[in-house]
Amino acid sequence: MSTLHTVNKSPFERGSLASALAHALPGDAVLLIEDAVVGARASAVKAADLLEAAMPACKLYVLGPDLTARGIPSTDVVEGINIVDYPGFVDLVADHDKTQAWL
Amino acid sequence: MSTLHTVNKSPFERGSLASALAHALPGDAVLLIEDAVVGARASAVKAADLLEAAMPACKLYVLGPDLTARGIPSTDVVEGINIVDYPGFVDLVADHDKTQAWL
Amino acid sequence: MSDTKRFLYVNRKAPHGTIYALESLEVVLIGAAFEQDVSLAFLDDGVFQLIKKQTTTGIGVKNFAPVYRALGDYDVKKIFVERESLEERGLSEDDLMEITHEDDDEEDVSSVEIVDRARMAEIMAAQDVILSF
Amino acid sequence: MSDTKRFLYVNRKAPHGTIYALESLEVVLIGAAFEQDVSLAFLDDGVFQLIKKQTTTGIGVKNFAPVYRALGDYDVKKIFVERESLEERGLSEDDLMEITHEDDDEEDVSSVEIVDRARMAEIMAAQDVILSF
Amino acid sequence: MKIGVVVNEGPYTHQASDTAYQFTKAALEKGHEIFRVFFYHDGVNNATRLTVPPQDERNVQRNWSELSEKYNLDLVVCIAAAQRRGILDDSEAKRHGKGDGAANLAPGFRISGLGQLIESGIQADRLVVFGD
Amino acid sequence: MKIGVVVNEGPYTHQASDTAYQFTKAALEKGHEIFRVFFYHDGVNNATRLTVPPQDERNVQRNWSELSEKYNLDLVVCIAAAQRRGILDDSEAKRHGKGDGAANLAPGFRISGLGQLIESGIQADRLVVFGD
Repeated sequence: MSTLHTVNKSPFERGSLASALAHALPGDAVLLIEDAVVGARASAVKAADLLEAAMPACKLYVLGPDLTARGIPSTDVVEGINIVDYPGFVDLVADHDKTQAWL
Repeated sequence: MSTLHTVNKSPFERGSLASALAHALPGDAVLLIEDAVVGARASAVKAADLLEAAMPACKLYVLGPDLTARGIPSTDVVEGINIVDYPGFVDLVADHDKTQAWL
Repeated sequence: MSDTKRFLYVNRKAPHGTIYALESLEVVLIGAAFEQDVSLAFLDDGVFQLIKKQTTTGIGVKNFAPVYRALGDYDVKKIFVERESLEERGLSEDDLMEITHEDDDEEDVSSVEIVDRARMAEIMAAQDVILSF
Repeated sequence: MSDTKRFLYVNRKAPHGTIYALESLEVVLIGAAFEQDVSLAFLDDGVFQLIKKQTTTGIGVKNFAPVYRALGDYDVKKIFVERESLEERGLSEDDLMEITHEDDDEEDVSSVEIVDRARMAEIMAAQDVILSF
Repeated sequence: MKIGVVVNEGPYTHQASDTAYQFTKAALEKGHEIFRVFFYHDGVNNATRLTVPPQDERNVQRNWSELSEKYNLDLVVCIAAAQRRGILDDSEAKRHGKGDGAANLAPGFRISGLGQLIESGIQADRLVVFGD
Repeated sequence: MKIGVVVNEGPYTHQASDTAYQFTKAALEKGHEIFRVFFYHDGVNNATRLTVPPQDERNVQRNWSELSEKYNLDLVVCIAAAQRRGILDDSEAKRHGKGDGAANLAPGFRISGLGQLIESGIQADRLVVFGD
């Protein structure tokens, strides 16, 4: 039973990313969408550390259109995080047994 | 020029209380309302430390009706924080040169 | 294949400042009629929803806290509260309202189980449907 | 007594995930017609509003970022960005879009000033009216 | 003292509107003048006359409308924010072809521009903002 | 695969509704079945036909209505949440005496009970929630 966790808030202002990562189990995936994508930047060391610690037990993803909207180049995304588009988001939902939104 | 800062979010989930306290100047007042009142509990040590460090430079207040709504007894409020009601909130607004909401 | 699914309602938000806690509870009550395997999880600021003696007269909004105590009547018997979330907020089980249901011998037993974070993660993982608000 | 007041618009929220940044900017543009002493403050996640090269086509929402660059035309010349907020997010002045206005000699000069937290607190304290969204 | 109030969130979902109401009521009862209550962002949703809250809950819109009537309070809804969210008065509903009777602005509220918010800041001695 | 979608926030203020729309559209284009889109909390505000967004912005309500028409998508608005926030269909508007023409529910949406959300959870293979 694998879970896709979605997080949509900036880790600099909210605790939802930390909480999601603390509850994700090996084999789960975590997808950053909306304002949460600002946490995927490699140059944001504190958030990047949090994400790197979660890998490789969990697979991490970030929604590309949300990165582009916020002016974050793919070159500045933490290594190991996969960038997906909306169809990719749909595939992630289909590929995991359930989805949990960390609102 | 004194300022009344209002904070309305829980310090356990948001950064607004920390940010408000980091920008309040001596002589300013900080009023906790709505969900922010959960941070005024003496038994919540981490948040209480943050508030105690801000005193006595700043005066701290908490909105009583919001405490009662959340089941927090006045005996569990950090020492030195004054409990006010809505008319007291109005007085605080009148007594300071301006109000800044940390939304 | 059985039509019974494991439903988990996840509550992570403080009450009264926003309506999520109240409207989440409304889903739980309606959902009870569907005879699924229902659990409730309270973690992060969601633990404040279960604090004793909430009285909202002063802020003029509806007090829905008593509804939690009636959950047993709706056959909602599994309420999980995360220990670390309580501790980080300086709360203990004594600060929470008592929520009970009748067991098979018609004895009132507590519906609330305090679980640690690792156990909460397992509980979440074991569900079919997770609703968060 | 003069009718001119010092107005500060405080921006603490990330753009696009919520509408606050866009609608805050709409107030600034309308407010410019009132000839008050206007400043903008960007701190906490608000600094993300000024990041270069935002392109919102992919998420289907309006891209208002270019409007910041036009603020000079509205006589909005004082834009303060908090250094600590940038640093905590691994950002530097180079990541921010260039926003300029014409000085008295019709030279384009930067409207953006990076200030530390202590200075930001002083700037806030010196205002008559603070609008936050 | 002359106080301006700003409400940035809609009814029920956020406590902001309730807190703003309690604050405004207390200020009026203390004899202060409320220069204006300005509704912005989702705050415009406080002004719909179509809400039908449960019997055992407060009626946020009616609270504001009644306060407005009692104290001749100026309740202003931002036109740009209102159009985005579907709050229209008679002339707006007509202008945008929404049909007869479609206007949903509640009694006591009026729709106007953002300039009214700036004016609050200029004219009032204090401006107090309630939001998320 | 059969997917249920839940939208907990209103249009424009939060990106949730936009993300849900892009997700739903992508799922349909990939050939998945969307069992239902359920609008709860402020999400019910996506269903007002009275919005008049600026010309250079997307029309969130129309996006949903058009997607519903193209794919025969079931867009369900929670009745309890809708009544709190002033979203009414013809029969609700009549029942509560809001006057002729007051109904503001947009084409393609229907109002129903919370049971429809639970049913989504039971019937769909996946349930995806978008909110604040």
